[in-house]
Amino acid sequence: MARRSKIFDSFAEAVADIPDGSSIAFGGFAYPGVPFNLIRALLDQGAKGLTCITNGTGGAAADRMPDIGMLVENGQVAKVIAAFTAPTRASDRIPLTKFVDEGKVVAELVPQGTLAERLRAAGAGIPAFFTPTAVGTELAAGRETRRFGGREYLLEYAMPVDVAFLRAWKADSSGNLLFRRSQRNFNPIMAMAAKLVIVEVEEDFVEPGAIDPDEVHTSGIFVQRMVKIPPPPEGLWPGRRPERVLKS
Amino acid sequence: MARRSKIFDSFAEAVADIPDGSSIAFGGFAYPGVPFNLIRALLDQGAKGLTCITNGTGGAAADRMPDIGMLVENGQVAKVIAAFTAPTRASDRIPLTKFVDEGKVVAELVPQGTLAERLRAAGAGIPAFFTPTAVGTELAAGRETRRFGGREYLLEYAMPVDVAFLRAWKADSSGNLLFRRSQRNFNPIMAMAAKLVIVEVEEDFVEPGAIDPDEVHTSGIFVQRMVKIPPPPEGLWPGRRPERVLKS
Amino acid sequence: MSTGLERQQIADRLAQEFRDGWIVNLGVGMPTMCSNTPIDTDIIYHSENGVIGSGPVLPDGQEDVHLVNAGGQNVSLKPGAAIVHHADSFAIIRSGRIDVTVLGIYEVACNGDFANWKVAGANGGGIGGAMDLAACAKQVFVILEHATRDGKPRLLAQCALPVTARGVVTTIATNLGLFKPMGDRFLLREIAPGVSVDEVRAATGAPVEVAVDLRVIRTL
Amino acid sequence: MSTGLERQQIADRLAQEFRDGWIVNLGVGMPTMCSNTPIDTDIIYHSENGVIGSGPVLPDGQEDVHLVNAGGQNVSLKPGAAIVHHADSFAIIRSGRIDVTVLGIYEVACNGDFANWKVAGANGGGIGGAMDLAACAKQVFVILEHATRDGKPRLLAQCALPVTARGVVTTIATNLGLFKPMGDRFLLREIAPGVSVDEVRAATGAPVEVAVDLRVIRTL
Repeated sequence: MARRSKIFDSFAEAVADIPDGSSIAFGGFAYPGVPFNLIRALLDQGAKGLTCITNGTGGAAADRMPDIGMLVENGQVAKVIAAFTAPTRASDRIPLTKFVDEGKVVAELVPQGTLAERLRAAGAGIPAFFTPTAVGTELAAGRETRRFGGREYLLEYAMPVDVAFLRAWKADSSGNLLFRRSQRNFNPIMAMAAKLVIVEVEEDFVEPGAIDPDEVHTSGIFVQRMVKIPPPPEGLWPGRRPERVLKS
Repeated sequence: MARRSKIFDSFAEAVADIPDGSSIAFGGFAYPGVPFNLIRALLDQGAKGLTCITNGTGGAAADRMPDIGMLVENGQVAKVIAAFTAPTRASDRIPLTKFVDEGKVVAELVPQGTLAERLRAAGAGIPAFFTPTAVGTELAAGRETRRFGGREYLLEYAMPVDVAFLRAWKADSSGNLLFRRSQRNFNPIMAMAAKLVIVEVEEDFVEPGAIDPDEVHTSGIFVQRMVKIPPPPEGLWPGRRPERVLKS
Repeated sequence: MSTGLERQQIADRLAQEFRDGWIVNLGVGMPTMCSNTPIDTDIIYHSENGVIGSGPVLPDGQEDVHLVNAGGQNVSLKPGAAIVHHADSFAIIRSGRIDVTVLGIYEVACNGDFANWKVAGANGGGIGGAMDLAACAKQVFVILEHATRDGKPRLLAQCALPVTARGVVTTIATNLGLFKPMGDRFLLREIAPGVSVDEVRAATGAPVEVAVDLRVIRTL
Repeated sequence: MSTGLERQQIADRLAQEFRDGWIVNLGVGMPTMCSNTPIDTDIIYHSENGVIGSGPVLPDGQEDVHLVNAGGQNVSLKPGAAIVHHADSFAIIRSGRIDVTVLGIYEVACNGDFANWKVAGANGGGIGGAMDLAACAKQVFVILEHATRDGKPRLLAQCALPVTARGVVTTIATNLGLFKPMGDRFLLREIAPGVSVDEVRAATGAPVEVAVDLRVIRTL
C-alpha cells in the first residue's frame, strides 16, 4: 500500500488545516532557515489565537520578509515564546512591543539555550530538566531551583508544539532533510518537538536513497509535509543571491 | 603558535597517562564503533580501579576481541555501569558475573536510553532530568519520582566521565569525526560527556577542510587524541572483511 | 517439543498486526523474525542503536561490517534510511514515535505487566533498551513460548520476576494463540491450529476469556 | 564624543587576552570587532547558532547566504569548521567548553554581576544566548563604553538593571581602561593613553583600585 505523498503542491494547501489556537514553532536564526513562504501562507490562511515559538519575532529591519511580527500585526497571535521579546537596542522598534504593551499578546521570554533545550526535551520524551542558565536573575524569581554538586540550577519544562514550520536545503521524497550551514539552527529540534512538521525546501526533491543515511540531519519519520519553493519572485528567497543558493 | 598535534603514533602512547581510578566510557554497540585497539592498549597499560561505562561488557561470544570483561578479568575494574550486567540468556556466561558475585566489582545496571541520556546530559551541562523509563520497576525502588501531566517520571543524573574511548571511520587532523552507519551509536555522546577523548580511526587522516562542515558527526573541539588503526594483523578490525571497511 | 505454532509462525501472526506506515522496533531473538514475514504494509524498522529504516539481514559475504541491528545481525538499509546516535535514537523512543515494539520476554501478567530483564536469583540483568521501549512505545507486543521448558506457565496473574514495565502490554503472541491482557484475565483472540481452548486454559496461569469471535490462526 | 580608546581599540585590547587554542564566543556588536584584531593565537570561534570555527565576515557579493554568525553577519568558515544544531550548540556552551564569551552590555558591577538584556521600563527584553553564555562560559569578558550617552557611569557598585548573571565577569574593557571586578571595587589593570586615573575614578560608580603595575594600553 502506498502511503499518501508528503509532497504538497502549494504552501496554501500545506497549511490549510492548521486550526485556531495551535502552537507553532518557527525555525530560523537571522534569515537562514526561516520558513518565509510558510509564514506568508499562514498570514493568508488566517488562523487565530496562535502560540508562536521562535528565536525572535522580527520586524526591526527595513527590508522586511514575512515574519512573526506580521502574524502579530494581523491579529493572529495570542502568545509569543522567544529569546527576544523586545529589541536589544533602545532605538529599535519591533511590532510585537505595541501589542504586548497593550496586553493583546502575551510574551514569554526564554534564554536561547533554554528554548533550544526545552524543544529538544519535548522531542526526547523528557518532561523536565535542570539548567544553570538564568539562576539569580529576574527570570528565575519565584521558580524552583535545586543544588547539584554545590551549584544552583533552575527547573525547566519540555516545550512540545503542535506544528513546526521549517526551511531546509534538500530533501528526499520520504522526508529526510539536509540543512546547509547555519540554516540548521533550531530546525532539527523543532522537528523533534512537533506533532506536525511542514517544510519548505530549496532544492528539487530527490528519490529516497539519494541522500547518504549518514548525512541526514532530520529523519523523514519526523516530517509530514513538504513544499518545493518556487524560483523568485513567486517563491521567497532570503539574502541577496538566491541563484547561488540553488547552485551551491 | 602551533598547538600540539592531536595525532598520536601509537595506542600505548595515547593511553599512557590514564591514572588509576579513572572513569572511562567505551563507545560501541555490538562490534561497530567499539575501540578494540584502545581497550587492548589499556589492558597493557594496567590502570586500576577503573569505572567503565559501556552498553555491555562482552565476553559471551566465542571469538573474543578485547573487551571490558577482559579489563575486569585483569583486575583493572572497580565498577561497571552498563545496560547489560548479566547475560540475557540464562545459558550464557559473561566474565563480569563471577566478579560481581564475589563482590570484587560493583555493577550498576542502567536502561540503555537512560544511559545514553545521562551521557548526553553530562555533555550538555544538564545535571539532572526526568524520564518515564524504569518507573514502577525494581530500578526505581526508593528513588525520587515526580508527576508531570498526569504521568510519573524518574529523576536521573548526568554521567560525566574522565575519558572516552571511541572508534571512528574518518577524521581530519583537527579532530572532526565521521562515523559510518551504526558505528555512530554511543560515540558522539560519549565524546560530549568526557574531559579527554581518545579515538581510534579506521581511514587515513585528512586535512582540515576535507570533511564538509555539514557532515561532521563529532566536532574536533571534543577530541584530544587520535590514532590511525594499522592494517591487520597489527590493528584490530572487527567483522569478517576489513578490506571492505578500508575501501568503502 | 511445543504444541501449536512454530517460532516463525508466531512471529508471522504478530507481524500481521502491523499497520501501514508504522514505525516498528523489534527486540533481539524471536521479535526480529517478524521482519521475515511477507506483508504488504510499508513498515519503517527502527533499531535502538540508531538505525531508522533497516531492511533484511544480509547473507554471509555481503555484510556491511559497520551496520548491525539491535541483535548484532548485519542488516541492510532501505532507501530513505537514516542513522542517528544513541541519544537521538532513544529520543525517538521516549517521545512516543515508535508505533509498536515487539519484545521477547520471560513472562507476562494479565494486568499488562511483563518481565524480560532479570532471571530468578541473578545478580544483575540485561535490560538493553527494553525498559525505554516498554515505557514509551505506543503499543507493546510480546512474543514468547506459552510455557517454560519445564512446563510452567509464562502467562500469569502476576509477574514473579522483576518487571520491565507495568500495564503496558497490548498484544501477546505464543505458540498457543494470540492474547490480550484484560486486567484480571487474558482474552484469547485467536487460537493455534490443532490446539483446544482447554489446552490453552491448562497452560495459562490466569483466567482465560475466549473471544466471541474466536478464530483459528491462519498460518502463512 | 568619548575620551580614550576608539571602539575597535577596546576590542583590540580584549582580543589580546585570548590564549592559544581557546574556544571563543563573541556577542553581537562590539564583541565581534575582536575578530578583526590581528593576533597570532589560534582561536576557534563559536557562535550560538551552531557554527564552530567561523572566519572573517565576507564582503558584499561573496557571502554564503546560508551562513551567518550570532549577529546575522555573513561569515566564512575556517578549515576544520563544523555545524551543529541549536541544542548541540548550547550543549557546548552549558557544558563549559567555551573558554571565553565576550559580551556587549549595559552595565557591570564590581561584584561581577552585569546586565545586558532589559532596559529600564521595558516590557520584555532581548536575552538571546547571553544568559546561557554568562552562566556557563569559563570566563566572561564584557566590553562597553565607560559612560552612558548622558554621562552616567556604567561601572557600578550594584547593577540597577535586571542582571544577566551574577558574579561571573572576569575582565572589563572600556574606552578608559581594562578592569577586573574585585567584589567591592574595580581593579584598574591598564589605562587608556591620554586618560588620567582621576578621570577614570570620576567616571566610575564604585571604588577604583589602581594596579601596582598599572600600564598604559598599547594600541595596535
